[in-house]
Amino acid sequence: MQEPRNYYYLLRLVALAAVAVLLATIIYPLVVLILYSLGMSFNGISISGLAYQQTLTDVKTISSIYNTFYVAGGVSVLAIILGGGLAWMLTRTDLPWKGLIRWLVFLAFIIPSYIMAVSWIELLGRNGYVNRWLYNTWHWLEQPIDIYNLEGIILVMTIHMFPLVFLTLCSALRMNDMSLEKAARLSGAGPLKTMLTVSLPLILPSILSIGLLVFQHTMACFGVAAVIGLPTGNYILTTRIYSALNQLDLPVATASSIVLLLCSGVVFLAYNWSLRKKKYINVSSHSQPPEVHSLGKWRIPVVIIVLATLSVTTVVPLGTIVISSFLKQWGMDLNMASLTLENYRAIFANDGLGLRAIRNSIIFGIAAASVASIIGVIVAWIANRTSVKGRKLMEFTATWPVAVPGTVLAVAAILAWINPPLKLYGTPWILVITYIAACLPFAVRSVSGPLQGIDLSLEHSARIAGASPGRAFWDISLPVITPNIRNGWIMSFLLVLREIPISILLYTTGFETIGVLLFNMRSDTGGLETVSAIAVIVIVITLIGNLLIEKVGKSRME
Amino acid sequence: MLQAQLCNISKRFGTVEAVRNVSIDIFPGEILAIVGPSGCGKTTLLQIMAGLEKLDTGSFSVAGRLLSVAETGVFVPPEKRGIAMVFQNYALWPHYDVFGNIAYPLRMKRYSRKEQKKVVGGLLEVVRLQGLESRYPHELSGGEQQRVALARALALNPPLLLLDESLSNLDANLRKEMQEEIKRIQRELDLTIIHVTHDQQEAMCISDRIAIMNQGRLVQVGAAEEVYRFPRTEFAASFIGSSNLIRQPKDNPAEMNLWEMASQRMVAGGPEGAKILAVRSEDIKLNGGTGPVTGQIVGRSYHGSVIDYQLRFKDRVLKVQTTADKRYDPGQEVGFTIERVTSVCAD
Amino acid sequence: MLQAQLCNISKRFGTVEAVRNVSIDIFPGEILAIVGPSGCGKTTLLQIMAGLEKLDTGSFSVAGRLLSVAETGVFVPPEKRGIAMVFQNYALWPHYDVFGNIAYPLRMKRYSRKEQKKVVGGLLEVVRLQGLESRYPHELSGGEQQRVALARALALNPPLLLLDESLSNLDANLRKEMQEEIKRIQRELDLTIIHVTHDQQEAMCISDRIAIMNQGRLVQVGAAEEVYRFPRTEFAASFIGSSNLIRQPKDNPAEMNLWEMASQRMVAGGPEGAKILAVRSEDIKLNGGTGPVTGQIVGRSYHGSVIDYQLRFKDRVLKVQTTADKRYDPGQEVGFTIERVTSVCAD
Amino acid sequence: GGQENAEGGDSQPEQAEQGKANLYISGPEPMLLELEKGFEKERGDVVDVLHMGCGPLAQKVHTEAEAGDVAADIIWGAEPSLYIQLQQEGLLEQYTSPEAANLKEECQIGDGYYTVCSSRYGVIAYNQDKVAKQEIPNSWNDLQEGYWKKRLAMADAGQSATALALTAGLTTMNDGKWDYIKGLKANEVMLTQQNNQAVERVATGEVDVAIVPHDGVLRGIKKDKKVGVKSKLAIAWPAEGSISIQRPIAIIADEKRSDANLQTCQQFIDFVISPEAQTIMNKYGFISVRDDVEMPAGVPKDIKSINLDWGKIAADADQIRSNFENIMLAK
Ligand SMILES: Nc1ncnc2c1ncn2[C@@H]1O[C@H](COP(=O)(O)OP(=O)(O)OP(=O)(O)O)[C@@H](O)[C@H]1O
Ligand SMILES: Nc1ncnc2c1ncn2[C@@H]1O[C@H](COP(=O)(O)OP(=O)(O)OP(=O)(O)O)[C@@H](O)[C@H]1O
Ligand SMILES: [Mg+2]
Ligand SMILES: [Mg+2]
Repeated sequence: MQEPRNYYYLLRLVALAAVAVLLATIIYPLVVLILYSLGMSFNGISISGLAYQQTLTDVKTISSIYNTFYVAGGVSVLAIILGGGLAWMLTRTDLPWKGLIRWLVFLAFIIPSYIMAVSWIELLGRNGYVNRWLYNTWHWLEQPIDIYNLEGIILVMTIHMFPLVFLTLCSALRMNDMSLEKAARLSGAGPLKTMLTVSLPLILPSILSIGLLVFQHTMACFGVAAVIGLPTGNYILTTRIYSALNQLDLPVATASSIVLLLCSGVVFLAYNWSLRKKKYINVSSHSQPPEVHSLGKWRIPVVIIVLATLSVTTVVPLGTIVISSFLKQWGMDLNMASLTLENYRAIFANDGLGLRAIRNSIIFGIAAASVASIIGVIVAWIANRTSVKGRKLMEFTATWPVAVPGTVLAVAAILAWINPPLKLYGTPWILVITYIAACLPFAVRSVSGPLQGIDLSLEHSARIAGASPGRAFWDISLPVITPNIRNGWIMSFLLVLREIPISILLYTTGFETIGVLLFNMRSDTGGLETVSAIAVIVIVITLIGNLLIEKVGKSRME
Repeated sequence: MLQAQLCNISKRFGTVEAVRNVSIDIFPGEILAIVGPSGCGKTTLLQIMAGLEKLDTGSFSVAGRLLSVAETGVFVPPEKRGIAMVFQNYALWPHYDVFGNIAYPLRMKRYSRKEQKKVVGGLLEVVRLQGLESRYPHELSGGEQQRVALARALALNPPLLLLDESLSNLDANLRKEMQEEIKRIQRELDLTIIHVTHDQQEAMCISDRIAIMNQGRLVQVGAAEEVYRFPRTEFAASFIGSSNLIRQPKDNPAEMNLWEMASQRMVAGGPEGAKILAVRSEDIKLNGGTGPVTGQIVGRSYHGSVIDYQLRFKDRVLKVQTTADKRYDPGQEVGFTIERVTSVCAD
Repeated sequence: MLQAQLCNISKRFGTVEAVRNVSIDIFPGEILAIVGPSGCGKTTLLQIMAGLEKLDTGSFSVAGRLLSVAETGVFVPPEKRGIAMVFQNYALWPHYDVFGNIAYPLRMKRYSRKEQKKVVGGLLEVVRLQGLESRYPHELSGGEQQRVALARALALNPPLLLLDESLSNLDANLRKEMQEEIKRIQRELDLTIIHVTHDQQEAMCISDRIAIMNQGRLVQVGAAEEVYRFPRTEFAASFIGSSNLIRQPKDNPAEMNLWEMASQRMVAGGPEGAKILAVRSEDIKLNGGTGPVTGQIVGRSYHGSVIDYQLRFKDRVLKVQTTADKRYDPGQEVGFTIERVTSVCAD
Repeated sequence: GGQENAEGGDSQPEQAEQGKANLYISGPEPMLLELEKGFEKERGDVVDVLHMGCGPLAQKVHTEAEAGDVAADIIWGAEPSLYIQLQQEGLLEQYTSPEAANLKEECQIGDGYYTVCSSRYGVIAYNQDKVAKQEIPNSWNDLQEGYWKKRLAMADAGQSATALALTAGLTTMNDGKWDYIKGLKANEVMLTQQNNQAVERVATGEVDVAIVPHDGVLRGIKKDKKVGVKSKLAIAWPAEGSISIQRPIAIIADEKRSDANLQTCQQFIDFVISPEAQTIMNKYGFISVRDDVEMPAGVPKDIKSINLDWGKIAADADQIRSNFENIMLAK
């Protein structure tokens, strides 16, 4: 009798290496965090749910959990509607100026959320243009429009997040097998009905996957909530976490973060449940490339609406940033006298600190985004192409960093890596590791959905043709999801470029990053104009990065 | 009144001329079979009719209503045409179960849930898939998928139904049953059906007329018997059935003899002065070793009810089909006669 | 030495028993056709052999090497089996062009670019797709896609080749050519081929043996003629060819008469004491209106070389096939005789 | 602190390496760079400075303490309450600088566990374009008037320790009653995460006045002056007095600390409260702890200061924050 043989040493090795990286960057800090939240400190071992008790018995926490779900849910739904709708229009209709629209959306994506919030306040705030106009022209009561509420957070976060959805769904829709949509048309469904019943449901894994990411990211993101929710006491769970952090109440902060994580875990379960039985195959042997519907007489009105929306969401904030970065003072009238290069000079003046920070961030960004993309693909592969037990749990675990505030992630990293023999704290490595952790959710989420849409028989036929599982994946599925990997990479890169809490808590001398620079400029009351200048630099770097990555993607396809 | 009219339709993909100048009139309530070699443009033609491809030239109308006109740009979108189609690759929606797939067209027409259940139940019976309502396409065999696709197309009782090799993955018995069901439904509801198939038996037995295409062109349209008995071109003769083509001989002795034998058996109605004669393989009779003309058996293949022989006569190999009870062995010399010349090619 | 051995193989999907306890020995260099109704487990069986599905019980070995064993968990992955397969849905890679698709197995074997070109060129010739190298699958017709899938599977000259209805979307002529090519390649390279098909003609003429499956079970394996002439079960008799089954009569007068007529024509070799007789439709002879037993023509369908009649005899309708030159009209009374009883079912 | 030095080149002599001190500092970047340069002018590269805000500084040190190994040798920034907490945890090394005697009286606190090295004043910042001269709030109580409804900002006491201190100051002024804060809430005070954001809000005109530490406002004004535009920002010095928030510096306790290292640390503290360093800080708007150094430009000489009981604030922090949040969250 023949003994069962083990095949694929190399594949196993790669998978093991990925799992090892995952263990180090993701799972170990999470375990530390959980233990810590349970009261297990390094000094003594005692398990208690005290922190949880404190967290959950606080009425403020409960209401903030409600707010969190409201905001994150609202943002996810709206971002999916907005991003999905726009993606559909760009891939399925003969809308003019698609290139321009795509660029505008991409730009909206790289505008830092903090700046985005500030420019929306400038528009809709108490002293905002709209309110002033309404008051001056129509003599409406003072400040008829109020942005400082949960809906305001939803508005700004939606505008900040929908490009993410858009980018992912664009590539997913482009993968869709056209003949399935044609079959719907023939069955009597019009273009819109077809979109709603076939095109979008077919890419449900991608929608839900990226929706989940948006949900978690919104939950954990504090920047916008701090600017728009906090002013009027609209607390979300993250507000409470930061409050606890600020109070140096780490147990409660970590326990609240775990609660936050569990909240998104519920959403993850719902995600898996909704995909449990059906198959959403949109790439198969018979796949036909997308074709566009004619919008007919709607073509011009629609493009005007789209461009108008995008100018509000992108052009205005972007213009504000770029112009402000050359202004002597935020909000000044624009004329030759008010222009200056001082803001940029200030960034580069600090003993070369500015340049160093930019260089470091680019290097860290490239490294972290690349490692995360690779690991992300492997994680998605394990979760969707193998039958390993607990693979779904692993997928979720790999995305936990996005579900907690950056500061908590940094705290977890400190706790995890400060004591010998695992002492990386104080070296740049901890920064890299934590960046990788922060990027992984983006990398995983952007490929995990699309991967589920590829007909397995395509890989099967490659296996028959003599390819190992890894090779089959590499040759067959990977090229299909390359655009998604690219999206994930850019998201990750961008994340590192403007990430603040991790940078500020974990950096060491000589390894300053743009985040450090940004934070110091801000707390230094350098004014929003300096912040804008940094944002412009980030935007320019990202655009260059995107161009490069597109080139790389193209040459890989060749 | 004409049910459907294809008028000078052409379509190219880049440099490939998939359909060239095809015109057919389709009568109401008829089943028209389209046959032709792989890649000759059958699917493209159906897609043009369904409104899934725009045409380059010509026009397509149903019941007098222009649906696609190349010149004026008239184009009625697929969902407004009232045409159903079974795709060659089925195009089942992976995210709907069998019920969902079949009920989809009904949902689009706002049938109530109860009505949907009833109609789908009936269709499942027609395609013999009772009990599989809640399976998803990936949980079905190829033939089952194909039948779901068929049921989906039948759901709306479309006045015009396009079938693209829709029975190709079914076994002979089931195929026959499906043919009968399609024919029954067609008769009951007076549907018009255009049926692309590679199965000539199928084409001949369920269709009222057969259209033969080649390289994007329409070669011949006519009733089954007409097409079989009087192919109008060499291509039609060789494509339908199994034929021995005999060319007007120049100096080839085999051709010369055959031509002579065949000409005596010309059916009336064939044009005179033809240069090529077609002799169906079943129209050559073998008579065990004797006879004025003999050939040598060089090949044999068993087909159940019939046997195909390859018979060498001088330097030609003829295809001969006999009933299964006549058995000759390879190498054997047998006499043969030409019983009938199917037709004379106009070419 | 056996080439391939399937041993008590079973496979279930949830509650569906797709394959039940199938055992077949496949000899080296043979072509085995598998036929059976839609959904009977043919594809599943091929996938088990290819290593794309694990089996629930039993084992599969090739040339003495165990490839899958349910009990011990031995499982050789697909790429290590040296088995090629053409998928029922083709499974072409949409992002590779025709060349890329066909050359992929060669790339896996590290053929040089030049060698790839040469081999692919040859294969394209075999499947008649010269000049389409740089098209993508969605730019091909259904039949062309199918041939690409076939070429890809042939690229490796696999010792064992599995074909899953791989000629179903080709027209009759092309199909015949492909059959001949496959047969030629098989002979030249001494391949073993397992060929799932719904085309009985195809099964009979290219295969050495035919395996009939039903509901996941193997019903009968044997040479074409054996299976046709001596079906071992009622199912086999009715599935292959077109048969009239005559049951041992109880009190039905039609059955009684037929049984009598048929029993006189028993072919030697059929088991005695059978309860069901099978009479092939081509084995009933019609003789224009006279004869001791007459029936009424109630249906006719034209098939080119043959005509199928439905003949009512008392309360039964018999399937009768005649050559195309014998023409009767519906309603006509014709005499008939049973020429031969194909076999007696063991059932 | 046994932190390995990431940048540690092999060329550095072992001795110098051991003597190198790790500083966690919050404050304006240019000021810190200037101070670092000043300190290292004669001594060479003996300190590694990590710049961060007050919040991150507290979080970083606290987290490190939780993990059992504070990597910093010196921390500088935030408020005394943090230091009191750290002192209670036994994390601070006692050191009384010879210079300490020269400090103002109110700054001689901390028992040598920490040394106050500058202070800031909680004041009212306003937007000159939007607040007419006669309306400038000259008293804390002015802000209670309905006139300022929706025109008022401050940092959230839950998010900023400085704001917590300000809150404590504002309540102490009112005999520990929370009516003042309730009054702010009634005026729909706009909360921000950090103090500088409150300044930003005033500068952009989103609100007209804000309760903030003065130094950020001064730096904003200075910057505008530097680029040559009229600043919108201005400070109103409340008549009751400005709330004094001291910024301490301290050495982290470490038994394994080398003498060289300790020496560097002590020297750094000496340096920070030396006239030289104090003058530098002065430029960035910080109030000196020495009498022999002048008030920064823009700060009235005769300023009245309200001093806080840091011990009490440290002890009551939870309560203060909770009260604050309860008031602000009430609908
Ligand atoms: N998108 C395309 N681009 C280029 N050529 C195409 C495209 N689609 C189809 N063709 C070509 O057009 C021709 C007609 O294709 P069509 O699918 O209509 O053939 P068919 O008659 O249905 O063949 P089959 O019987 O094999 O399905 C084929 O030669 C095919 O290669
Ligand atoms: N994943 C699955 N889940 C449930 N049932 C399945 C699944 N896959 C196949 N089946 C069922 O198993 C049976 C055998 O399927 P298989 O594909 O082997 O049939 P087949 O003989 O190839 O049929 P066809 O000729 O129609 O291709 C079918 O009844 C099918 O419905
Ligand atoms: Mg076709
Ligand atoms: Mg099958």
